[in-house]
Amino acid sequence: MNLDEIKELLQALSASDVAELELETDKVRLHLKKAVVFAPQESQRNEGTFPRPLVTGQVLPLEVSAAPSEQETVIIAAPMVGTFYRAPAPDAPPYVEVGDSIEEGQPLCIIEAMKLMNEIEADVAGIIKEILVENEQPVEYGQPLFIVEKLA
Amino acid sequence: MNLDEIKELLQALSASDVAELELETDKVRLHLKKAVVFAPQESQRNEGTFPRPLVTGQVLPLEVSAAPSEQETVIIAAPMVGTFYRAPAPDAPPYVEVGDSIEEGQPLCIIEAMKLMNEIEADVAGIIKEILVENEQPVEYGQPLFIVEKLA
Amino acid sequence: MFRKVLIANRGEIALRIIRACHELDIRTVAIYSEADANSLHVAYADEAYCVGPAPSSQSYLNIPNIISTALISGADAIHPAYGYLAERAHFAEICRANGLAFIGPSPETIERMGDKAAAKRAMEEAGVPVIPGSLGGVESDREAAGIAREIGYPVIVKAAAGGGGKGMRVAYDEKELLRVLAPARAESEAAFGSGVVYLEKFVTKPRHVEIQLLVDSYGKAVHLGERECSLQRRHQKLLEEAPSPIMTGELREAMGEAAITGALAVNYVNAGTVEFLLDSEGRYYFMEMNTRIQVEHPVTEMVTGVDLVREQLLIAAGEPLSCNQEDISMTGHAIECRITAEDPYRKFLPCPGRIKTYRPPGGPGIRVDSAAYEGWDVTSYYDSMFAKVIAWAPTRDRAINRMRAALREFTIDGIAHTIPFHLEILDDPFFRRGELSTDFIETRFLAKNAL
Amino acid sequence: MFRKVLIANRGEIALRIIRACHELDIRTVAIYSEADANSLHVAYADEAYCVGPAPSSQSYLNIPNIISTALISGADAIHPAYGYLAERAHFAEICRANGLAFIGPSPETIERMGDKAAAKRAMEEAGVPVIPGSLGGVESDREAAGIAREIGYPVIVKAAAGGGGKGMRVAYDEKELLRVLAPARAESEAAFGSGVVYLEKFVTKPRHVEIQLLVDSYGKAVHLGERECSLQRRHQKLLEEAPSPIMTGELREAMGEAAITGALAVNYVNAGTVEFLLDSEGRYYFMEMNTRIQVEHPVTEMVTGVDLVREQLLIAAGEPLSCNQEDISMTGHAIECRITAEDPYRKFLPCPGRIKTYRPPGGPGIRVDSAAYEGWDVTSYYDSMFAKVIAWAPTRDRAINRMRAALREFTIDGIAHTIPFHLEILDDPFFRRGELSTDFIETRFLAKNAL
Repeated sequence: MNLDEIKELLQALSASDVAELELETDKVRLHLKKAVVFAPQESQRNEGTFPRPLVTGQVLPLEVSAAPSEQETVIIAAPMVGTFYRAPAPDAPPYVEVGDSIEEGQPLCIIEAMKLMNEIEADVAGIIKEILVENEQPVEYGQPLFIVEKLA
Repeated sequence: MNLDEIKELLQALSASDVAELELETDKVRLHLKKAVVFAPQESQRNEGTFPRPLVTGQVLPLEVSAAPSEQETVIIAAPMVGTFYRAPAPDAPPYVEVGDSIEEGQPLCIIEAMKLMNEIEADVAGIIKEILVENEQPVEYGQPLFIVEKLA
Repeated sequence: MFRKVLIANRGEIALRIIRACHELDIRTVAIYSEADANSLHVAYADEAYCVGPAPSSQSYLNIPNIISTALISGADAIHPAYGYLAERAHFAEICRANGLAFIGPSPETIERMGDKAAAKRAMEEAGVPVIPGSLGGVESDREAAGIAREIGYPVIVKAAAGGGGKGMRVAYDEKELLRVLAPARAESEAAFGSGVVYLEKFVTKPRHVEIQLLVDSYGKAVHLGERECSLQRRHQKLLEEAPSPIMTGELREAMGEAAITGALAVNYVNAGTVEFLLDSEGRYYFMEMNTRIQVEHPVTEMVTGVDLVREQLLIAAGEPLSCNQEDISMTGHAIECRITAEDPYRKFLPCPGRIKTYRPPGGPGIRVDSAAYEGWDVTSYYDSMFAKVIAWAPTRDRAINRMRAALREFTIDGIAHTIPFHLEILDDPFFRRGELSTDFIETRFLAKNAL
Repeated sequence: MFRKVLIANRGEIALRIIRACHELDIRTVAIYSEADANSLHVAYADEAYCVGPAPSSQSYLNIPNIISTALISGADAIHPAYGYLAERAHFAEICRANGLAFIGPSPETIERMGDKAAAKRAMEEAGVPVIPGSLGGVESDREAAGIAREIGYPVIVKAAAGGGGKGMRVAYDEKELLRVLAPARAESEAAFGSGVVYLEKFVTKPRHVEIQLLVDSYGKAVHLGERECSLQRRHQKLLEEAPSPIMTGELREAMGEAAITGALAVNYVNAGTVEFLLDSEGRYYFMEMNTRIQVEHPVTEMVTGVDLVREQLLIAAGEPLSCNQEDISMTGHAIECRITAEDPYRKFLPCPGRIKTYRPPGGPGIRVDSAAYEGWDVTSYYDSMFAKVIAWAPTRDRAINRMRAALREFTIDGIAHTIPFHLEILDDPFFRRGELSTDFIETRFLAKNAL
């Protein structure tokens, strides 16, 4: 690796959205790290007065706890506004508990909306790591309900 | 890797968005890290709608052209609002011309304010490099009048 | 009075309703799409719930999620504002079925006034002037000529099956009418697969003048005078004012009376607007009725001092109107400019983006109804209007000057917007003289300026 | 009319005057100190010139530089606004000597009304009620008792040489008066080196009620009703309203007449304000006259619809008043809250700094007069007031609610400010009932809240 190659890499990194580059060969080890990447204004603003929105869709990769484990962790979020029920009936046992293995298509909970009971099904297979909502709690669209460790 | 190569890398890093560079070969280990330099928000704002103010006092170090020369260049600014005259009378020769040597206390121009003629004196010794204002032009407080190369 | 109201809308009008509620000590529930999480209506409401992803069809039009939010949050009423669900009879019905007060007229009234032909018939029966014309398609040239003689020239020939200018012909006398009928039929046939055409009186250089009404649940109605809304581009209002520069006290009384008569005939309740076409001779014709609050309601508020959204809430809560017709008067003149994220110099191309600098105007007589702030993103999902500036002054000339000063002050960087266009209108000599018509912007103003 | 006006001021009032000028198509010249280069008055004026460094004494009070700027820029008039040079007769005189119209009364009138004793004498001679008292120091106990009997109890004994409470004693009857005279003299002697004291009638729980006047150069005067300004902290007004909650039509007419009489007696011209103390029995006493536009002028504008700064410009340009007393009426109720960069929870400590978030309120009945914007620095050089919010509504209760909603909306991050304090006042039951007096904030409100 010569100087021009490093300079090229510097430029390429600058122009990219990548924050850090580590290169190791038998002859050379190169580590490049970018200055603060994200728009500082943005992050500041979001810390402020506004509630932080829960972003999009039903299944989200959970970035916070991604590091320690090899498994991918996903969130299952509410697809509608309504009241969350863990069980199909008041005296029935809950659909799932923490630690349960789940399959794709397996019912996980009910969301009652406009007097209709909507069974919410898993769209991944995995293990329930956390249940984020209490029984009978109202949920809004996109609200995280379950953290699931996806099967590899 | 010689000095020139490192200097080249330094420049390349400066020009890039990259903050940190670590290079290790069998012969050399190089670690470059950028300081947090400027607040980007700040500079953006000042480029905007508002007129850039001329900052403070009567004598200012002129930063823009400081690099090439060893001499310090200063600005002599208007200490009051008024009309700028280069000469003591309409038919008299100007107090100073570009290239003239000036001494501390030497009159450089007149600013007429409320029908009073105020002689403006140099408060540094040096050489007039530039006269920034036309004869009979109105000047505001703090407006640069002369660029003077200060005597060392 | 309601304890908690859900506002089924976004943007400046959601803020407007939140303000009216808070003044009445009513708690507010905002709904929002994922794209609107950083919007002011979310920040200013007492509670806010996400009801769906960015597309309106899945969020602001998502009736199940909106109703669920209302029920779960314990709201006792829903304010639909304008657009979205405001004129969907179906939604008003679902509110009723779920024990939620719908802040607007009954589903039956909404449905009736939403069907333009049925609305026209209802008004005609009530004695409100409508544009004269054939009741249905005209069969023969002879029939057409007969009807034209009855309603008077000029007349316009329109395709019964279509719209958008296709198949339309204007005739100023019988000779011309007989000449244009055949090509109109052919064009209609080609465009819509049906050659049936009908006749209507052609109103030349009409003004769009509308009457604001308030009707309580006990059948008491007042009108709050007119708004002049002739300045439109592609049927989108750009600038509205009250009063109309050509209004007389007599004409206002007549139009107000007509509007009230029509509204009572269809059992109208709550705030509503009857839109009229007004011709150069002072003849007015019912166009349609808007069964909701309107974008341009502030100009009426500025000249009458009446808070229309407050009145909506009071009426929906069953309160009788507190004012009589003789209590209402118009003082001074108000103008509204709608500021949209469109580039007037590029055919009003929508220009979503981040607002980098945002400094609204202030001072005497200036009202700003806006959902924007510095750092806010105008998204491409929703309507491009993000602010309304309203200027009041004792006279029209002074209101125009005040608006001009305010718009020059209004600093918006980061996106293109329509303020430069409004400034051109405000300086237009015809506008200054109040010589307006619905084709003003497109045929005269845009043509002249070649925007 | 003037072609170009120089505004010898900064902040919100400079913007206010720029707005009035632009509405009248008058060009504007701003002046600014080096600390204000990024201020809105610099951005909004047609021209702007730096007149000195940050300290006011060298910039906004720098008469030679200000006059030079006016002459060089070709201004034909100077508007001094309030504070700074507004009530300096000397400055008005220099304007006159330089052929510049001074937008305010004559130097002679400013000087006369600036000398508080001379002003009181002039008013008394004109028949305007002033606070009764001894004309000078009282020599003996007997003389004091005689004067007290004449003016009626309670009376206040004051040090002739000083102020600030030292040597002051209130007496509710003769026995008490004879007891307090000696200690008052001793305290005065100790504090000011003179034991001379004088007597004045003591007004208990007085209100500060002021009358707004407009007088043209031809001696025609109208009053625009009163403003209630009792809510003060250390003689700084915090919140003002119009009308006063205890005003009657009769009392307004009497006070308005008195104010006009006084103003005409000193040849007053332009907008001016006569401040009265009003006691609980409806007796009013002249305090002083402000020979300028006032901070709280917007509440009068909101209820009368009259643009006071515009009238100032017209009067200074020699126009006769266009309205008569009977044309002026007060509609609804207006409240102004002064927002300052002070921390109400730390003894109103000034808190200069950068405003990180700035989102002013909007909507019906809300007016914002502000010099602030997002990213602007509130400096420690100048007055801490950076915004005024004015709320209008048909009734006082609704105006209070509207103000409350607006202040809750108003988002200012980065500096401490007085909005939380205003919100507490707005919810105070005594304030709600309109039970106000000049000691309201300090003796009752601050004590209760232990701020």
